[in-house]
Amino acid sequence: MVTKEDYISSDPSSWCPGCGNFSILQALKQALVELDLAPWQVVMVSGIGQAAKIPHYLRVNCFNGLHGRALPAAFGIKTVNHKLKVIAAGGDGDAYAEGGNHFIHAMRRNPDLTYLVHDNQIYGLTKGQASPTTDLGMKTGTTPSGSVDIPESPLAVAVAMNCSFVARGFAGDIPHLAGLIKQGINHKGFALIDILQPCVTFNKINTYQWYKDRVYKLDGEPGYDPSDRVKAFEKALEWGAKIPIGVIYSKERPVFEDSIFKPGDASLSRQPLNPPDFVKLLEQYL
Amino acid sequence: MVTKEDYISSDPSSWCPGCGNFSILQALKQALVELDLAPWQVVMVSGIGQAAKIPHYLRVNCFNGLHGRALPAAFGIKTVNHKLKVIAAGGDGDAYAEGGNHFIHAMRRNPDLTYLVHDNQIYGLTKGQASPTTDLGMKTGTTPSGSVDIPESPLAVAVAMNCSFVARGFAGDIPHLAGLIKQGINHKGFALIDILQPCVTFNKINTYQWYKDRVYKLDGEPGYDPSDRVKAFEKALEWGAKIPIGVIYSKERPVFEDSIFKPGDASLSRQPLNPPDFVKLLEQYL
Amino acid sequence: MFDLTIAISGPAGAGMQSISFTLAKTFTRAGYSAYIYHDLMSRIRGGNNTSIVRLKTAPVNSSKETFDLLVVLDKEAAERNRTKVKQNGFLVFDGDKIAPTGSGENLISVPLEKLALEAGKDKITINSVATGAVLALLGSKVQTECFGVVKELFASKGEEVVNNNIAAIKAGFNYVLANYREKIKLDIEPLRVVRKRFLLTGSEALGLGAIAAGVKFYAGYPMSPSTAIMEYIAARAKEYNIAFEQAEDEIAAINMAIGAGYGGVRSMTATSGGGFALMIEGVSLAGMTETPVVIVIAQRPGPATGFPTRTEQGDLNMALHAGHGDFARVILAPRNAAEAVYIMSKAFNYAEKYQIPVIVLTDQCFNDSSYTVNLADVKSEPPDRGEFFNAAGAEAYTYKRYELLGDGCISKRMLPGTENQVVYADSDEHTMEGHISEDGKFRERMTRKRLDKYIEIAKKIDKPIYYGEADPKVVFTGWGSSYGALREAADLLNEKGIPAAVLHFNMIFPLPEIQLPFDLASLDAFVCVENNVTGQFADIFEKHQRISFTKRILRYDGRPLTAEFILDNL
Amino acid sequence: MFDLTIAISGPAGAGMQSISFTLAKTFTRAGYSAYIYHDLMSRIRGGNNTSIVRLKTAPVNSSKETFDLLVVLDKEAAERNRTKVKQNGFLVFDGDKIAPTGSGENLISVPLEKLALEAGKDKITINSVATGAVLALLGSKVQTECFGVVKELFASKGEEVVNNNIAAIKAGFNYVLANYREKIKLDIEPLRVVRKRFLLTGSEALGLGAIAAGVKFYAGYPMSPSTAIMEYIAARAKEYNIAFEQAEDEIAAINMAIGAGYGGVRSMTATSGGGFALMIEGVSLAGMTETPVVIVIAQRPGPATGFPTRTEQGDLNMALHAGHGDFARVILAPRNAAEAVYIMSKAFNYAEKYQIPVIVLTDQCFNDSSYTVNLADVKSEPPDRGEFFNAAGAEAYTYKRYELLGDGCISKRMLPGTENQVVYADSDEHTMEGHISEDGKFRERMTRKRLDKYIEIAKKIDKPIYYGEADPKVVFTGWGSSYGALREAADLLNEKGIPAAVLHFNMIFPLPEIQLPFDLASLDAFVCVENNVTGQFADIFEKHQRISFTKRILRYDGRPLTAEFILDNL
Ligand SMILES: Cc1ncc(C[n+]2csc(CCOP(=O)(O)OP(=O)(O)O)c2C)c(N)n1
Ligand SMILES: Cc1ncc(C[n+]2csc(CCOP(=O)(O)OP(=O)(O)O)c2C)c(N)n1
Ligand code: SF4
Ligand code: SF4
Ligand SMILES: [Mg+2]
Ligand SMILES: [Mg+2]
Repeated sequence: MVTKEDYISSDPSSWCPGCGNFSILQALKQALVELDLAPWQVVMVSGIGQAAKIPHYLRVNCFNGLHGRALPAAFGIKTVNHKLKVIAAGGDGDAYAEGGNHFIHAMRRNPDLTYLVHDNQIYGLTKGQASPTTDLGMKTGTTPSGSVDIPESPLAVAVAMNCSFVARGFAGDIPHLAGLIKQGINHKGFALIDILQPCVTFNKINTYQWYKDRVYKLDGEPGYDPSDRVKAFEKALEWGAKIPIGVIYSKERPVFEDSIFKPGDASLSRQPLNPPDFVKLLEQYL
Repeated sequence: MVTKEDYISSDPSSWCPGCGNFSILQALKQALVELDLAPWQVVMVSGIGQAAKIPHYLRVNCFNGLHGRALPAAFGIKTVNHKLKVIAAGGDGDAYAEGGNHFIHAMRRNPDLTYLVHDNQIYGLTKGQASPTTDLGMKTGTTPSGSVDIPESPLAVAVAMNCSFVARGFAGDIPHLAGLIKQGINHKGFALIDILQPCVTFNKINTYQWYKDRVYKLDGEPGYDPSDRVKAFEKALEWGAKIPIGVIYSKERPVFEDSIFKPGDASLSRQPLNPPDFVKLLEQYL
Repeated sequence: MFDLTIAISGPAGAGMQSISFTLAKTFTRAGYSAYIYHDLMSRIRGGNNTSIVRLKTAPVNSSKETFDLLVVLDKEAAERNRTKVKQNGFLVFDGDKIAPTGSGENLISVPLEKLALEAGKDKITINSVATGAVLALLGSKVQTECFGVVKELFASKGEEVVNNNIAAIKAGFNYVLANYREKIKLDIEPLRVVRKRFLLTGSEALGLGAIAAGVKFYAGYPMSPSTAIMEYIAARAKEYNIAFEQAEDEIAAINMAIGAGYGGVRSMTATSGGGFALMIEGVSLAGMTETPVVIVIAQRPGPATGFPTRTEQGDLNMALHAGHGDFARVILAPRNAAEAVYIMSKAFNYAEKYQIPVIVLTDQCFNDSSYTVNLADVKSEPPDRGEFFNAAGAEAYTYKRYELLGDGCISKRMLPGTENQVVYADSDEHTMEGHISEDGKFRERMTRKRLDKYIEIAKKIDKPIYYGEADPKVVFTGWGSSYGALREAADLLNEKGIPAAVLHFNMIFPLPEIQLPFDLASLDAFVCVENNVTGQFADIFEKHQRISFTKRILRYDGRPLTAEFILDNL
Repeated sequence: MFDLTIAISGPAGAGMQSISFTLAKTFTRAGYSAYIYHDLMSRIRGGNNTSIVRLKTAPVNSSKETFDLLVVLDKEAAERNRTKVKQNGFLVFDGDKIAPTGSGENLISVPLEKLALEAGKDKITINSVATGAVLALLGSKVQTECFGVVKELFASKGEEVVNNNIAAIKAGFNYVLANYREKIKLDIEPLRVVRKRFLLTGSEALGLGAIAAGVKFYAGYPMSPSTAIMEYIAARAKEYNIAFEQAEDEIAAINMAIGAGYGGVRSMTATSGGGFALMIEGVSLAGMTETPVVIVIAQRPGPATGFPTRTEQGDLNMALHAGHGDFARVILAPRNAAEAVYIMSKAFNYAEKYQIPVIVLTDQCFNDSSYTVNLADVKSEPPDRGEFFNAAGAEAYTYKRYELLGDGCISKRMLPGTENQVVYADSDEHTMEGHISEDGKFRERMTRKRLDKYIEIAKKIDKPIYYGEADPKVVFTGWGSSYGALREAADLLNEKGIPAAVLHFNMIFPLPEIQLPFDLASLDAFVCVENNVTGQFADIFEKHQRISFTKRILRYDGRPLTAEFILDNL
């Protein structure tokens, strides 16, 4: 049995005290332990940002790449190691600004990845600039008169891209978040979990309290059917007095790896190299 | 009065005979003439691809930039010349693959631009590879066993991004398309017009006939309300036996330029340089 | 011994490529060497493209400025190219359609369309009529080979199409015999072929080389002139168990490839200069994380979009300095298709052994051109994947990705998913474990670790080819695809009695330590010849070798280097 | 004459920046020169950061390795830095919290927190207590200036906060006087200040210079250490009528800026090496379309993410070779904040006059550092926007964007929206009108047109600074932000009786043609000093000047060059 101790990392965290990232880390560890996954069976891939430091703070395989580029790296890693659990993570800037194009196209491919977006609606590591999810009117270092670009609803975009699993979590509710992460990992396909994550240093608007006052769980919503794409879209747009958390949309479809591998195939990384002789390949040009 | 002759370019076209781009060019010229815009009042900005050659084939101001980067360039041009009509154009690869991130974020800013996407569901200039809108299963140079990545619905994404004007045109119906382009240009804000454009050389599936058999005009649809975002989303997803053309979604909101200029302000490009003296700027550091 | 240049010119889509391919393949099978260069416009239909076929008894790897025989498929083709026909060359055209004027060449009017309709039963067989006419004018006895080629070419289209095309070839052939017999001066017999011989393009050779080297992951974004590599691999991905994906952009492509490299397979991408520009941050990621990856840059003339379908060697400086910070990389540039197979095997070995990004620098004139390849000339280096951590004997969770093992040592790799071990790769400056570090002393060591790989690489490195006279007066230096042109230029000088030689590189960086194989002081001209405007390699070589060229011959009109161009500019 | 180094060290967020700023500003107002270097970790809270303030009678532009006075705000700060305190220096700490051990320095225990709570009524005034303690230990009579600084600093927080902080300063000051009077050896009086003097960071100076040069469009993406430039401009965009936008990524930023340049305004972006890597295709677009744009690269140590908050001069090679193909660019590197204003005015002039991308190369040690600036040292070049097409007299629709006007001439610009004229800009190779071209001869001319701008630029170009002895034995060469350190190193050598000088560049490319202002043959050491691992500038200068340095002193641990480091490594 895997325990939380197995996931202890030697690297001390560099987050601010009180940061929502700690709760996400805790929820993630809890999910991995409950799924009985050993550290070596998991790969975490991240970009750059405060959120993107997370793989260092638990013991897992880690590829901490470039700002905005977690998903393509994760895709490459997963494709050649389709038996490993691959989890990508990063901030809202990482995911939706610098990484916006990869976000869109990863959903088209539907690789079996879980993507945790620590959405603090701000650029933390660079000390407080607007992100694609920053609320209208918010003043930041780069929006001194208030942000004028309307915020992106990553969930609505995900539903529009027919992302096979779309959920929202809240760092203020660890058990619920751990449950979502488990569902995301178990989901066969690309699972987006956008996580409301208070940044105690740079976002003085969307605080723990602000979120607490608004979030409600979809799980309890009678008759909500997360496989209805149009309904899911409507739900994804809800952002104001009430903000839903839970699974917004879920619909399995073939994953990218299915187009390459048959059940039982070894990972590409585990197959012996033995390439074909060039003489054989040249035959067609005789 | 501006006439079609005013828009004749000295540059001969290099498109294939029968290409849908010719019809788009014609519709565009018709729209500009009907709007009584002189060539010098219009700037066309494009990326790279067959579609992106279009600015050369009519007489207008032109910035033919990099593959995928029409929108940022257009944003820069429009912002400093907010009195000019700025039209961006390009192919589906240009717009939704290489340019995918700019597409998303341009909609957040809502600059007063018109974006014509010549959507032939294929990469034309590079001789036939899958694009983000290529239908599932289509065989191309890079999908020899058929495309497995689900196609993007640019219209659904645009509605998800709350793009202020979202329409679909068809190169096979020039008057209708010209009308849409006029509406797009007149619309104050970012107007996406995704145009079904047969590529007679590389797309042997989505042909003129294929589209003709499927398209129907939304304009005639009783009770269709293009300001209802959820309904628009549902409509945007329609792709099969029936494909809607016309205005899918339209809702005005402040444009980016409004955050900078007051009515009557001269364009930044027309304002005299006279910068502040550095001594004045230094004062605060005394 | 013969050396013929045949050009076929017409609007894009009119079949110049198919005629040139048929001719080159026919003569390759008949025992000769062929080389086709395609002079292309960036469009799909119309305009003017020209395919230039060289046929030679000896190996040939470069194009020519003037033609022994020119086939024109429309008026524009005639107007643009007729002055390139040699004094006693032929101009083949459809006299029913166009009437080229002027003198100086032998006008060969062939009713291409009429014969196509009559004999080939379809206008589209014009190409075959033209092929037949060319074969006849060359006085060649290689029709059997030609029919074989056509049979294979059209096999998928059914027997009727095959027969129609053969009939069309015969019609073209016979028409020339009937009307222009007196003009036929040549008499080309098939040679006895001993070794296996192939005709393939540079792109095909790169793709083939990659598969033969064991590539298991390819992600890329289409861009001329690299796209054919991608399509070669896509077409064979299922058969050879390769994961292939078209990325949304070049940034995704390189990061996917690096991910797969970390994941444990041989992985690559290919692009051209503009796409590579977008990969540069990724190159530095590979440098920092020490992840193997192979990147082919098929160069075309820049800046920006430039000349998308033309050729240049203008991206060397960018490749060499791609990425912020200093770290080791290897740059290789194959001289021709045969060598490309070897170069790809080296590329993957360098990438994995030294855990670095490796760049293979080619160009349009290499990628799109077809080469006759002798099996005897094809080599490859056996795979060397570098050292791996031995997890079997190790304590749980003790692996250190960036362990400092002493000067010149490369840290051992380990695949993610190794039982009871984890691997941290980090784009930040890092500790031996791979965690983010802020330590200055440690950074110095890690920086040297990443850079000093050059020292190890330089210890065992391919030397340049030296070809020609031992006591030359003129030495041409160059790199990559220019080899054929430089050799030919040296041959021509030698024929004229001017002792000449070629010093030619395929290992571009790091450069090998060499002693010049000639006496610099006794040269009349020490010339660097490049397909770019500044002489990018010349700068690098001059610095490395601490010498100066006396002259640079630089071509930058988007057209390939040829012996004629070189000698005209000497 | 005095030269003091005061370091304040503690966890991120604990106020080192505010203490150092208050001290530097106080002494600037009192007539001295200050320089602050921030040694930062890439985190928002915790860890260990150190702000190093230098105070000098003469101008100072560089940091030091050892401290006259160290204030530590936690235990880690003491442990990491106590060995850097000079033999007879002071270590200020809160004796109620920590007990630093060891000898060699004068331990000054001040109950920072207690005094803050008592006098400042808030723990947060610890910073002011520490400031007061430092002022006392320096024997300084500059409290009036200090109180003025504190008043302004806290003005927005209300009178109470101001008063609390002043009380806290007094408390710290008095505590030291009461307990350590005998240790105070210094006696610093305010000087009579003649000229206006300012304290500002490199980033602020760049932003200020850009606005003073008339920038009208800024698009950028945050990246340390460039972000402060962006925020400077954002904060003033409304007032100075500048269009400002945070882009979704660096590719958007550069293409927006180029669009605005084509649109007719002075336009810029700023980033660091990794972000610039993503802009490289855009740089070649500016080169090809001949669109003016200014790009600031605030360098940090690479490759990849590297050391985000530390310093290096490692991106010169990338900047110089950014972009596929060859085309002209200008690279400038300001030596200090005062010069940054001039450099920005030059940058926009070069960009517009020659219609090229201009790169301003700075680094973290320049951008984040504060400099005392004398008004007398600030200059700027008046705007030169290059030549514009005169549409008034012209026939309708006859403008040619890329008209070839003869050797060395730049085509005239025209704004889009000019009545009855249109302007075509094209990233493909193009005709004079700006339409896509396939012509080889034309390409040659356009290529030369884009490249030969170098010739024009080189005709009128800033020379390097030569500082020091006329007959030196040692010459230090360097570029950009290293000027202060190099000067100081030369001064120290001269003091020791070794004649030394500095040859220092801010015009990095193209390099000026110079005659060395010293006799190379009589030097003992001709040293290139750089903040990178290979000596990137050294390579470029050696090639340009056809000489060799005898030595390279290279620092690549992420820390800035200092006189001590240079002399230790000589
Ligand atoms: C190419 C590139 N551009 C910019 C940066 C600078 N940068 C680092 S993190 C970051 C954004 C941080 O915001 P987010 O992704 O939301 O993460 P957070 O810190 O809020 O968790 C930026 C812009 C970078 N490292 N690389
Ligand atoms: C950075 C970069 N990558 C790739 C290319 C090559 N390229 C040119 S056009 C094109 C795609 C063409 O497809 P689309 O945008 O749909 O336009 P179409 O030709 O179909 O009209 C590509 C990949 C390029 N020019 N630049
Ligand atoms: S800056 Fe914000 S997101 Fe980053 S660690 Fe601190 S609280 Fe968390
Ligand atoms: S390739 Fe297709 S899109 Fe391009 S011009 Fe030809 S028909 Fe049109
Ligand atoms: Mg964030
Ligand atoms: Mg297309």
